[in-house]
Amino acid sequence: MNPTHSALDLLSIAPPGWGGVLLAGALATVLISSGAYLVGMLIGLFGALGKLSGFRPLQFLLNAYTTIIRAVPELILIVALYYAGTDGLNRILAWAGLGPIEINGLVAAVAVLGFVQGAYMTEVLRGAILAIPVGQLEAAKAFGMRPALRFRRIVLPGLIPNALPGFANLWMSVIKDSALIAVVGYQELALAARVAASNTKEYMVFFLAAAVLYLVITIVSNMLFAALEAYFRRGQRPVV
Amino acid sequence: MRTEKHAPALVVSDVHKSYGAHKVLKGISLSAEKGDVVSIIGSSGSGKSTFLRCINFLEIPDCGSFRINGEEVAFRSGRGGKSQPANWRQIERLRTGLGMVFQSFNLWQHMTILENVIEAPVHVLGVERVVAIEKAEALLAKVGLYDKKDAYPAFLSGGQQQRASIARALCVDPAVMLFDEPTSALDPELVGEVLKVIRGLAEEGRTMIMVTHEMKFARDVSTRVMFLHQGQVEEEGSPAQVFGAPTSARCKEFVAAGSH
Amino acid sequence: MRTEKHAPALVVSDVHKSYGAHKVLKGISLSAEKGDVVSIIGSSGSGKSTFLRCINFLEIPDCGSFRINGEEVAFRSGRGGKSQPANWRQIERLRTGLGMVFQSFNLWQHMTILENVIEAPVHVLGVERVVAIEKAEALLAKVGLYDKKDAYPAFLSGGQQQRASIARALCVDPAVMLFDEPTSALDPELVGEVLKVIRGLAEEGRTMIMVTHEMKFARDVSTRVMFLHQGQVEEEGSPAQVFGAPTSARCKEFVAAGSH
Amino acid sequence: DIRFGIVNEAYPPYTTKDASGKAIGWEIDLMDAVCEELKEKCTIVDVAWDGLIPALESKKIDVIWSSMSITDERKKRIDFTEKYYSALAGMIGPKDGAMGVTAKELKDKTVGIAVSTTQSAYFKKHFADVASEKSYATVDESFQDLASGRIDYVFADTGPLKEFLKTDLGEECCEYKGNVEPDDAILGAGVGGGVRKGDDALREKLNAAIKAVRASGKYAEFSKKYFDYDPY
Amino acid sequence: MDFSWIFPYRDLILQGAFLTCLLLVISVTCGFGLAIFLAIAQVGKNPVARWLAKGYCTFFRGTPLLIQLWLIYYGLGTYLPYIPGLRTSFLWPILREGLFFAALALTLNFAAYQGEILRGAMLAVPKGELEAARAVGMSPAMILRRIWLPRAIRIGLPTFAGEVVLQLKATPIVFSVTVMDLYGAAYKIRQDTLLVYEPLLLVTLFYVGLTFLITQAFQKLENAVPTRR
Ligand SMILES: Nc1ncnc2c1ncn2[C@@H]1O[C@H](COP(=O)(O)OP(=O)(O)OP(=O)(O)O)[C@@H](O)[C@H]1O
Ligand SMILES: Nc1ncnc2c1ncn2[C@@H]1O[C@H](COP(=O)(O)OP(=O)(O)OP(=O)(O)O)[C@@H](O)[C@H]1O
Ligand SMILES: [Mg+2]
Ligand SMILES: [Mg+2]
Repeated sequence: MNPTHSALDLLSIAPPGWGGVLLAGALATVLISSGAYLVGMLIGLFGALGKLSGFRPLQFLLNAYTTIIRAVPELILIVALYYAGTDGLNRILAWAGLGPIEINGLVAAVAVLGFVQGAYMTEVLRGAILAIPVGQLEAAKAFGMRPALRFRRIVLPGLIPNALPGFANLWMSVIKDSALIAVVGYQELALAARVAASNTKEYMVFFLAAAVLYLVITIVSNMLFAALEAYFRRGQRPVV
Repeated sequence: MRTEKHAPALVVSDVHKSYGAHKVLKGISLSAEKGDVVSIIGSSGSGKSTFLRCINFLEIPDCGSFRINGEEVAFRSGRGGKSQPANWRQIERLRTGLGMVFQSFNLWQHMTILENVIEAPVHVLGVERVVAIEKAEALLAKVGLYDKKDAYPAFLSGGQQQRASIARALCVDPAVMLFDEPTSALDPELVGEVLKVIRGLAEEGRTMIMVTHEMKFARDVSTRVMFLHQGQVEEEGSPAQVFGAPTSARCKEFVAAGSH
Repeated sequence: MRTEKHAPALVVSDVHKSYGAHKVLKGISLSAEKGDVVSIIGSSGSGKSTFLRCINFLEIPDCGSFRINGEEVAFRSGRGGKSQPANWRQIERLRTGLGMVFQSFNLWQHMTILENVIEAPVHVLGVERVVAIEKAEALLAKVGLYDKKDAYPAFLSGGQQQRASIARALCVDPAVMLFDEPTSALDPELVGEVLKVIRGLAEEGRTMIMVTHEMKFARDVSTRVMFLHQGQVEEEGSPAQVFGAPTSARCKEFVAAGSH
Repeated sequence: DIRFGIVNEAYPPYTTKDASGKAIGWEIDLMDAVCEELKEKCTIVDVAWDGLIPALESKKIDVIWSSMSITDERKKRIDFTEKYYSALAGMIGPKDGAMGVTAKELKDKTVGIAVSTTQSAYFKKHFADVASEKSYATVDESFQDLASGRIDYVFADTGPLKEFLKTDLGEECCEYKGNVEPDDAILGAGVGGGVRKGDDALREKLNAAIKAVRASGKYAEFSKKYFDYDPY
Repeated sequence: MDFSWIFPYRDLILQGAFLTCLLLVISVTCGFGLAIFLAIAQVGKNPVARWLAKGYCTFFRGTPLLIQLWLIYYGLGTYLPYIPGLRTSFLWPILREGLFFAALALTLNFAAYQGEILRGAMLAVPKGELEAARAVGMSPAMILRRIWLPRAIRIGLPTFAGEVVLQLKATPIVFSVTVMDLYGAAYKIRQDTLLVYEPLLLVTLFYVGLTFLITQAFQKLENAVPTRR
């Protein structure tokens, strides 16, 4: 190999530079993460409401969900759900006289990561709802607001400022968890960086480059989260 | 919607409520007709707020029967032998006919004053936004808060918050109003203003149940006064009767303290 | 620590404060001697709470001079031309001599009532825990809350919370007490009790500054009354003078409303 | 149509990807030759190591073609074809370090080895009493530790070792220390393709094709591009 | 299901479980301590401290733990030997091992996440309660210690539990710097035996058990102060 090649050559967009591979990986990371995040948010909302509903069987079920899902390593869930899950599904389909279906690895990854995110979101949202002063909810009840309306008009805007820091954290973690879907053969940013690094043995260059890409993704999303938080805290007096 | 004047707007009987082992309400009954103003007085901790909160089911009473605006509340027995409203939809519907002013105001912190006031009309009753705003602004002007309508609650003085919460309750035009110490943070002039507003509402045929510590206010505005003591009704009757010639010893003491 | 009776405990002069463009205080002065009970009255939004909060620097006044318990507060000019306390240590020290009862109680929600009351003595003044508990229990008994001492604030009635916050302020033995509507949530009997407590404190030589809407209370308990209107002192003098023969038209109106 | 499962982590020179995303390497060349022999269409399926066995069992792939050493332990789970290359075990070390690869010279040294490789088994048998082993998830990680001086040797297959020495980093820090004494009991088993248990038809077909490729000289031909020795 | 491997590999498994617990305890306790400073700096008035804390949290939350670990282990770790005297000091055996760097990276990372959550919780404490503390003459430090932090921690508790569990699941990353934690042990077993699910099942059971303990502990803490609902 040419000993004078610089980091810039290595990172150029067009082959033989690896920049294009890294960028494509970054895009895949963002797509998978957003999908999983949205799925998780939906699950989390219903999970938190269910946990606070006071309906015992539901609470028990949700407690089992949050405890187990949060405890089992994501990698195991993905392997189990993608391989064993589709295998089982196809067996059921065959038994019912239907042909097998091919589940897209990407869809499976998004579903599994979302399912996992949902467990964390449930807890973050539950904490955020509990932090809303109880009087705010009572006032809403007293005006005859139905639970759905109460939720939309009072609970949601009230919980968002409390939940945003936790949400931001989960976004960061889903971005990084998305690296796990390499198991189903999908190449995102982390794997792209690893492949480039072990091809060239320029480990530091590619790991730093990946770090920078990740950082760009998070800084942009951080700015978004900060703007949201400022907006939702508008009714509060500043501390100190 | 309103029928003849003497239809009972609210009939509540034998309400019991305890928190754990602590019995707060031990069988309280109340019936109020349209246009009645019932004042509930009593010492701190006697259960006044709890009773008021039971009327619109913010606290679920252990037992009792409720007839609100001519409609009986259905119960079913829930866990642990305690009774529960059978149908929360019904409760929600009934609540829109029950305006409430909280002791601690409970304004929604993420909305401006104006938004607080129009919230229920627009989203619960489905009033058009412009109409609601017009009405809300009129009400805010009435309680002297027009210039604060775009401020957030956290930036208001105590009395301003209380007035905002009164305006919020009035804006849904409820048949029955529940006031929990609506004048506690107000100066005498504003107390006078609120008194005027309440009288006006009574004349319109609205029913008012009001917890208050201002004996003068209770005497001036109410058609009936109820004295609560340790979760029971110790004395009940017209203001003249309760304040002028109370029969219970405890009530005598209390009323005496109020007018010294 | 206490010297002769007539040393000024608190001299505040020419306090200005605005929120953005809104001028809330426009030059208010107040001086109180040991044993004085100064009542501040005025309509809602006139700046009473703001003034009280400026005295212990929960709000930083735009300008003004402060002499608290014989010690001058040092200022330096901060950002944007507004003045700032030069030494926050000094402010903290002075605050231990200024007890405060808030309009909205502000009890610490993560502590029981007893813990709320002993918090400052134990952790700020360094009183021994058993001693503080003994004193706190006596105070709680005095305000009728002994049996609630192990409850958390969220489970108390409004009046109970207010009494707890009074006990909390009293437990640090401050030379000057700042009360923001200390009886707003209390029934007449308890108002009488609190009045007795305040009188007792005044006789001990403590100074009290009290915002109140209860004219009777102000007249009975205070040595001096100050009427605030739109951020200015409209009228000041003995209770007899302010309530009996007010000179300002605005004050006349206000006082008349209070005694109708 | 045969689907070859190939691990998506790079393991040059056997399998890797170039910057345009195309799979390249010695094993790919071998696969092409085998498929040509069989006149079958072959597709490459990217899988992570963790997904290999599940993918094989859920029939998402038909063969594992990813430098998997043949061991008795593994034979309990899947069937292997005949070996298609043997892991020639060698060591590299820092340029100024101790020289040899005998037990005497390894005394008190730390040797980096990827987990569950033939070299790991060899080490246990021959060097475990004198030197200490440090386990790595992949051989790549041990290269970095060698370069930063945390370990004294990396013990691995000769192919990847030489590949590493060709890079800037390898050239600067390290050199080839030699191959270990042969031990056919361990090193002889070699690397083969993995197929589902009982899939004898495919296994036989692949065996025949591998043999044919080797006999026809094609094997030697494409091996020359990667190695200065015969990997078989 | 085949569990015959458990006995032959028992030492590896036990040692791995111990390392997993050790790393979790070290990183959570040290990380939480650091997080308190980060949160305070972020809600405080000192702009330098605020920006430093913000930058720290952004970097450590914004990049994958794996990359941080590598940067610390290979970057920092490579330069340590050049510090005079360090190589011969008693610290060297510790500093040479991956365990030290793994614990360091996990701690720094956990602190960043926790610092962010604690910041949100601190902002959720009602202002009036802080004013009450100021009014009794508490110094800012005491307000923090007695009122602000305890109240914020209580508000944040449900989220904290989740973070600790996340941290537990982040520990497998240490295998990439040669620390044989439980996951690393399972990885080796899987490579050796080609069993896919069984070793993972063991890890899962261990993690689920630990998670159960963690959530129970946090539930106890949450219930210590009743809330009105
Ligand atoms: N943080 C704030 N930001 C902006 N405006 C404020 C803030 N706090 C108070 N105000 C305004 O300052 C004015 C005076 O408020 P203050 O609380 O001192 O009134 P008050 O005399 O205590 O009234 P009340 O008797 O109703 O308690 C009010 O108009 C209020 O809206
Ligand atoms: N959620 C609760 N849990 C337990 N006890 C409660 C709860 N709410 C109120 N209590 C207790 O019930 C009693 C009655 O409370 P309530 O609020 O009805 O009093 P009140 O008559 O309104 O008093 P005040 O005039 O002080 O507002 C009090 O002793 C109070 O401590
Ligand atoms: Mg009450
Ligand atoms: Mg006020």
